[in-house]
Amino acid sequence: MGWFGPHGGGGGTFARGIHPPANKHFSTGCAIEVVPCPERVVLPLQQNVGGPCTPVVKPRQKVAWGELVGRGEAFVSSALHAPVAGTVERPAMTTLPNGRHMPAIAIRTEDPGLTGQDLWEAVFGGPWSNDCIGSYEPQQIHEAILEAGIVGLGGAAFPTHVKINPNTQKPIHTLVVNGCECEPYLTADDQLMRQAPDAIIAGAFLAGYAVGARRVVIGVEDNKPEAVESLRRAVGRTGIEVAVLKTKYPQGSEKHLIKAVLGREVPLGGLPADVGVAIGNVGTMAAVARAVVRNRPLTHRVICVTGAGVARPKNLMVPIGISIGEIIDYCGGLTAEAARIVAGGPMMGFAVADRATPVTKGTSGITVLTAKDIETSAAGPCVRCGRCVEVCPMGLVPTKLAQAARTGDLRLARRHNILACFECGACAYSCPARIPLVQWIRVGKTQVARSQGR
Amino acid sequence: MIIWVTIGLSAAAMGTLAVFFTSVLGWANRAFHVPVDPRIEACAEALPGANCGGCGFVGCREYAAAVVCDAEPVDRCVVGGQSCTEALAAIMGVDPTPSLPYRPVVHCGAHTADRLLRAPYHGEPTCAAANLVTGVQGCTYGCLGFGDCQRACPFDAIHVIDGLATVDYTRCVGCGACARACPRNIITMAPFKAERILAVACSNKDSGKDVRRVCEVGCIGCKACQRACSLFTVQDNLPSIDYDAYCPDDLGDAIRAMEKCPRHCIVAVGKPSAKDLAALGDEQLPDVVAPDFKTTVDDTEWRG
Amino acid sequence: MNAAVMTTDTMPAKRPWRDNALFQGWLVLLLAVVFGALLAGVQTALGPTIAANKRNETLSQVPALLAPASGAAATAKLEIDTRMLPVSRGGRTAVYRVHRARRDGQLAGWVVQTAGQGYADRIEVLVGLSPEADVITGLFVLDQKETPGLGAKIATAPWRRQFVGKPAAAPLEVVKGGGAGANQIDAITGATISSRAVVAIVNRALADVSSQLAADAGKAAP
Amino acid sequence: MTYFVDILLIALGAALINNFVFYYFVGICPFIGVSRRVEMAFGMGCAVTFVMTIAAAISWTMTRFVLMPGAPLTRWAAGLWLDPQAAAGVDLSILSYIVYIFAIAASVQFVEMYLRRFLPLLYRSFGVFLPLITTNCAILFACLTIMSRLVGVDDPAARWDLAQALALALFGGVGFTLAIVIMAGIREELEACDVPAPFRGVPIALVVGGILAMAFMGFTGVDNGLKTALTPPAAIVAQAPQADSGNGASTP
Amino acid sequence: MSTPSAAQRFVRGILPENPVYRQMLGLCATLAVTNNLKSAVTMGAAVLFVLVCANLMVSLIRHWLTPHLRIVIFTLTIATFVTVADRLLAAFLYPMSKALGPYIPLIIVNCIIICRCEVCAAKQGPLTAVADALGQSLGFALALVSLAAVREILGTGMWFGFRVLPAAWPDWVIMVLPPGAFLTFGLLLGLANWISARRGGKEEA
Amino acid sequence: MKTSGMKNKDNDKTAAANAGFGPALTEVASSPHLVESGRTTRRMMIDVLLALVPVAGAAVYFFRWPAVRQMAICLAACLAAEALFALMRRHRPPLADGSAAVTALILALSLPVTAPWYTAVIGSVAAIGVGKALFGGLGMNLFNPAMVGRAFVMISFAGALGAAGYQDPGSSIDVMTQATPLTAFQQSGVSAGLADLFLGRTNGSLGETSALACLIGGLFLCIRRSAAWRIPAAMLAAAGIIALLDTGLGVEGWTAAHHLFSGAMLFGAFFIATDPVSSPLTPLGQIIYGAGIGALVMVIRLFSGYPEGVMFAVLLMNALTPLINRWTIPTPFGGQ
Repeated sequence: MGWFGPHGGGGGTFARGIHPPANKHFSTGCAIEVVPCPERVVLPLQQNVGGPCTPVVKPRQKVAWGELVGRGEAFVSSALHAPVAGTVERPAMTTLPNGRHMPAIAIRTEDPGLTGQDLWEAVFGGPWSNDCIGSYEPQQIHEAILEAGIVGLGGAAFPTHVKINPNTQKPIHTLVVNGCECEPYLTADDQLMRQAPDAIIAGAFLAGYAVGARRVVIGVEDNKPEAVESLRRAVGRTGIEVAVLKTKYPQGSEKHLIKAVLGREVPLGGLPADVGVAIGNVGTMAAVARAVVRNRPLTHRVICVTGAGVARPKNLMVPIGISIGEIIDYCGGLTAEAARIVAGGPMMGFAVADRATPVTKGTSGITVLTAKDIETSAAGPCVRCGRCVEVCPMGLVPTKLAQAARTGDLRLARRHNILACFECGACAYSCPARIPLVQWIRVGKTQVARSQGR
Repeated sequence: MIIWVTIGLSAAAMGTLAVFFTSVLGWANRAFHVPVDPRIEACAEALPGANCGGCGFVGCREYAAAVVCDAEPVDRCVVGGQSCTEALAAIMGVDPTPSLPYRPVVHCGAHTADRLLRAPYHGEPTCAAANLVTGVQGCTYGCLGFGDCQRACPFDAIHVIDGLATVDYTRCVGCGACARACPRNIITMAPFKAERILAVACSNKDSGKDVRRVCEVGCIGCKACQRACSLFTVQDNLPSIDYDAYCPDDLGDAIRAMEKCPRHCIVAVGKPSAKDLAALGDEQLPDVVAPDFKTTVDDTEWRG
Repeated sequence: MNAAVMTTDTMPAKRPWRDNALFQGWLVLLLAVVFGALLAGVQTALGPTIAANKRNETLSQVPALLAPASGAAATAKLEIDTRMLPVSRGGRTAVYRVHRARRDGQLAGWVVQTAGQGYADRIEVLVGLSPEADVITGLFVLDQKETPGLGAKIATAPWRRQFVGKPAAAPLEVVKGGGAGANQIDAITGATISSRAVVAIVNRALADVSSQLAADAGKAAP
Repeated sequence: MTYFVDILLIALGAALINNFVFYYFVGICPFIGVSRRVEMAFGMGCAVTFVMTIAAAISWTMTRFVLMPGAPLTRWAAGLWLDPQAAAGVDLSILSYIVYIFAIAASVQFVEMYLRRFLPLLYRSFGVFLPLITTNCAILFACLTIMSRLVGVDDPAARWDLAQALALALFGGVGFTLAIVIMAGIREELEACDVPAPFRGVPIALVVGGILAMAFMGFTGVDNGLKTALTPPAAIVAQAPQADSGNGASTP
Repeated sequence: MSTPSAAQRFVRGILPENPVYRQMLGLCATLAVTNNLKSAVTMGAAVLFVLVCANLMVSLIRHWLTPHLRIVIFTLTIATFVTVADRLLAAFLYPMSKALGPYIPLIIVNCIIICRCEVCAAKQGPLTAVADALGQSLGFALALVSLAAVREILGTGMWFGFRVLPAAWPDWVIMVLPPGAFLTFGLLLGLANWISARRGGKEEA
Repeated sequence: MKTSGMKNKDNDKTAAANAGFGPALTEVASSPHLVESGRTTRRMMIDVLLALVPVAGAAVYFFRWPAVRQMAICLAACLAAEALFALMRRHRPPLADGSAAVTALILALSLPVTAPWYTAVIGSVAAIGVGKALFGGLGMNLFNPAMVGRAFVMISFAGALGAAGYQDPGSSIDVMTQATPLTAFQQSGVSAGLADLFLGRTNGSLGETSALACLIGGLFLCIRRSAAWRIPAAMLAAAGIIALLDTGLGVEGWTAAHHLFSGAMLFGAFFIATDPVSSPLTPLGQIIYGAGIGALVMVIRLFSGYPEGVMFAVLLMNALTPLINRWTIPTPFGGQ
């Protein structure tokens, strides 16, 4: 692998995609605040892609801060730790924003433990000495990640120990760190890069070392100059590169980020490892550093509460399991125009109607949109203008996929590679007829999955 | 003279042609002989040809082939009914096993006003689409009421009435299209041993507290029915009826259980014809309610 | 449609002669022979009528295509005989069907049957010529599939009438609007191609046959 | 040269300009009936093309040597009883329809049995359409067209030879395949359209057929123009006129 | 399943089982010869002749039909009668014969006839077969006439060659051309479906 | 026996009330939750109408009042037909989406100014009825409705609308006394001046004469992305190449430029071929489609009896669109 210049041959961008208004101004200047400890946290047993974890605590049992409450037993599953010290309540059911309905461990807080600045220091605060990092063995790093229950914090929550695994069959030459945060509105990663660059760099270094990468590149979009600046300062002598990419949605998709940074295309249906790349979010990298260096599990994360529908937009560090309602209350509640609450960014997040919905490891933000933001005009007929084809970053034909789903034509769906769609929403965003293409494609995917299951 | 020659030649030409083609085809018939079971043809003729898919095959012909080649039971055709079964049985030389009428049962009893935590939903008004969005209503098990079953029914026998899919048993022929269409799998095909049978009108497996939070009428898993009658087994906070042991003539306990239920979740449904009363058999119980609630995003590797 | 039945029609192999395809098909053979004979009979019975119909279709047009006879000859019956006129041209031989009309033994004119590509499909025309084959005396379109309402107007009398009296020697030409010249034909509005096609067909036929016909007329006259 | 232009024009005419389906209305039943799926339509088109070519070859041969007035075989057979002059006049053309349909039916059946036995894969892809082809008018129509270019053509040079007959059949089949595949493509698309209930199925297919027929009218006269463009100016003069047809009975 | 009687067969062919509007049979001829009423009527008559003769013939020999040669015999019979009809037309109605051109011989492959032979004549007696043939061919003729009536009057302003509409009527030439055939038939078929759906709906209600 | 469970209202309602986000419930929907504002189907139609303004303006300038009359008739007839067919299906007439107006204008601009009033009416009804309503309305019409309507009347009333119909020797409007440039060239080899062709001082269908106006409107459409630029580009390129092959590089007489600027080539390229509904979705498909139209136009112009072939070419390629879409499924990201 040679040196391909600042962008490593990727040209800093990828084909197609869209440029939605960024709207990051709501929270872009807000430094990360630490939310006071909630009275109760609800920890869904499955917050990640893959299998659920098995609870190891019983009702009325006392748990300490950071104690293991659920063990990930399957290969693709991760552990769960208590973000507060308290008593375990009766098992409860919870429905996650993505529709998953599952049991959860509820803990009533008794001892808030660290709070405020102390907590921040414990989680992200320096110093992160880059010199002693080399003393960890790859296997050791991997185990620390496994034990800390780290999952991808960008949104999909794929267990990180599966990705950052020194024993993978496929040789990894590059670790790409995702600092794009291409979703409109969200600024959590941006703030994290500005405020805790050292943790990110340390984590990236560790993860890169663990997978045996010879190169570590952090990809950041060019609309976050402060973050780039702060990272560049923190890089120091580590040799980690910071690639500035052209702002475009969905740059944060791992396949498109690899294309933008390295100029390589992950094969259809393949994984980044197929082209020798491992990838992780900046938040994940910080969590890796914390787990390896400080032996602290993943109990808190940074989220962004933003949008015109929330009174005081903020970037927050919150314990996992806090309810969305509480976070919104902390930010001054909803404004009168608030119309839709979205867990995640507005492009790929899920609308939430229940304030008790907990924040999970994968929740990167809460966006509260107003009636003005969400245009609720009824869907019209498709006029086949081809806009969706022009913007689809995967090079699919979304309107045909939607048609296939509507008519239940699975052959058509397969012919058009429906499973390649990762639901970024670029098509539905640009559709002049306001057809909920993504929703139809999801319906089509379930049809395909069902037919394959049979 | 020329007339007779013309007539003669015509006849001769035709004769030659006929001899030629008959012998060639006769030879080909033998030389290229491929054995095909004539019973497939016969079965296909006996089937109604509606291609409704009620038997679980793509069309009548496929079912005919399956009956002959894969020894599929002959009683699968719901449209053709008894006469069709008998015809197939005659062709196949088997006893026509009496076919128990399977009819759909909607395992949800909540009407619009009973469903709590409903949020205004903006999107495609179909159950399949709405099922992929959280928060349309609090209950993740219950009927969404967008009528996918109604659209799927070829016999106009199921309708969404006040937010709940309701089967019109006078029209229903039991093809199962609604059960296949329901994305939440709350419609199952139940063996109707009598004109009316008892069924559980809820699918929610959560604990009573969680159910009360989302529904005015849903089952709270109190086990009152189980205590009153052995037909009922409560598992995962939800009773199921053992239809194998279900005897329509002896329902004393079951009716008591029905009256005991504090949420009135056990209901009597159906109106099959009288002739089916006699038709009993040891049919296997269909799986009762297996909510399959999972979005495809679960498998997506990246978001946001 | 009967293939499945046909190939599966398994027959007992006990009586080989019964398995013979010919024996199986006795009805086919019988019917074939009977029908063959029947049809030949029909042909014999109707053939002459049909042939006459076909001939009449052409011949009935012949009188109208000839120059009107004057005086006593007008009442005389036309005798028409038909022959094939081979014309050698550029190495290939073309065959024209030519009808010779005589009144009282006097040569009354010629009718040449010819055809060529029109706008949509073939156009078949009859061209009437004076006995000396130097003047066109009439034109009739036997068959055409030109656009109805446009090109199909070549079959209308007013347009065809333009040809009457035009010299056969010089090639005709198509003009738009007017068409006053001695060898000019006015095109049908909006159907120039069809008009040209007819004129081209006529021109070619005349170029091929007029000299021969003139020679024949000369031979016949004395 | 002109001969090849001729063949080219026959081919082009059969495939596009005077498309069997849109211009002559033959083969409408499968055009409407077997055009729901592109794969099926293509299979049907291939089967028709195949059978049409075989049937054209048989019918050309039969017509040329047996059926047409003065055909050599007939003349020889009749000559056994009649004098040569009368023998030449023996006309078996009345048998042509029967012979054609016989040839079509037999070849369809033969091909079907052959495929079923030896090429089961091919049979599965288009063998199921073969029985339908017996009653496909496109094939009989091709035979009839070939007959009309043989029987009753006065000028022996203008009679079609086997190559011309095969060109017509092959490209007529190609034109049919084109039409039915286009139709199938459109009908697959129509499934997603909100067609008014009474018009679903066959009626809308017919309307589409009408629009297609309008579109194909654009090709009218292309053969003419191409002929002019492709024939060297000298050859136009030298070209024999197409002698008339129609008055079949009498020969020189 | 009871076998329909002769009268039933006759009545059914005309409307309830109309070969064109209901069974979608014989579409080639339907589209090709309906640009004027004269051709349509002639075609109807020719089909009537062939269908009656063929049905009668097949019905008479139905006991000797062997399965694998059944279709061949039908085809042979039909082709013979079509040839007869063709020659009769050429002899006595030469202009119509010329106008209909190849569509008379194409009656051989008209699915209506082979379908009736198969469905009715091969199973029932001569009387029923003839009644069925009459009914079906009247139904066919009716369909042809309905189509031709629309096409001829719009396309030329005439019926049977006599001017019906005023001379100022601008002829819709497309109606006598192939596209007009498809469009008119498509629209008429839709209309027929609509009417029957409405009637069916009323009966049910 | 009771048929259904009685509703039980006396349970814990307070928990339920507290669970949502206050009385004004926030709504739920599938992602994405944003849409590109200002881009709607209606807006696209308005773009087309705007782009047609220069073309219509040129038509009015060169053909005077008859042009206005023609457009008015078509607009009225199309809107009435759209409303009628919608009401027949018991739908609300979708007149506001502007698609019927677009069809009407394109139809009006593609007819000769001499067209009798009934041809415009019949064309409009055929366009909306056969071309659109039968297929299910906007977005379902597999063929360009305006071209269906035009083909219907062009074939029906070939006498009034055919090549000869354009010319009206007695007209007081200058350009109308000449034959259309293509007809004049095809029949008598006379070629029009390039400047006249470019500006529009020639006879022809209302909208097609002024190449300049078509270019202005067309470029506006392409820049607004209301039309796929690939289609006109491919169409003009294909037609231009064939025209070059045909005419050689001759400077005199009829050149490739004449081919491009004459007839409905530009009007068709920018306004007819780009109808999104009836053209392919995929980029490669759009190029094939455009090139196909260009090639067919040239084939028809050069070889067939018709002087112009845009209408037939568009309809033919419309017919192929489903197949093109099928054969040009793009390779997905990372696919082979």
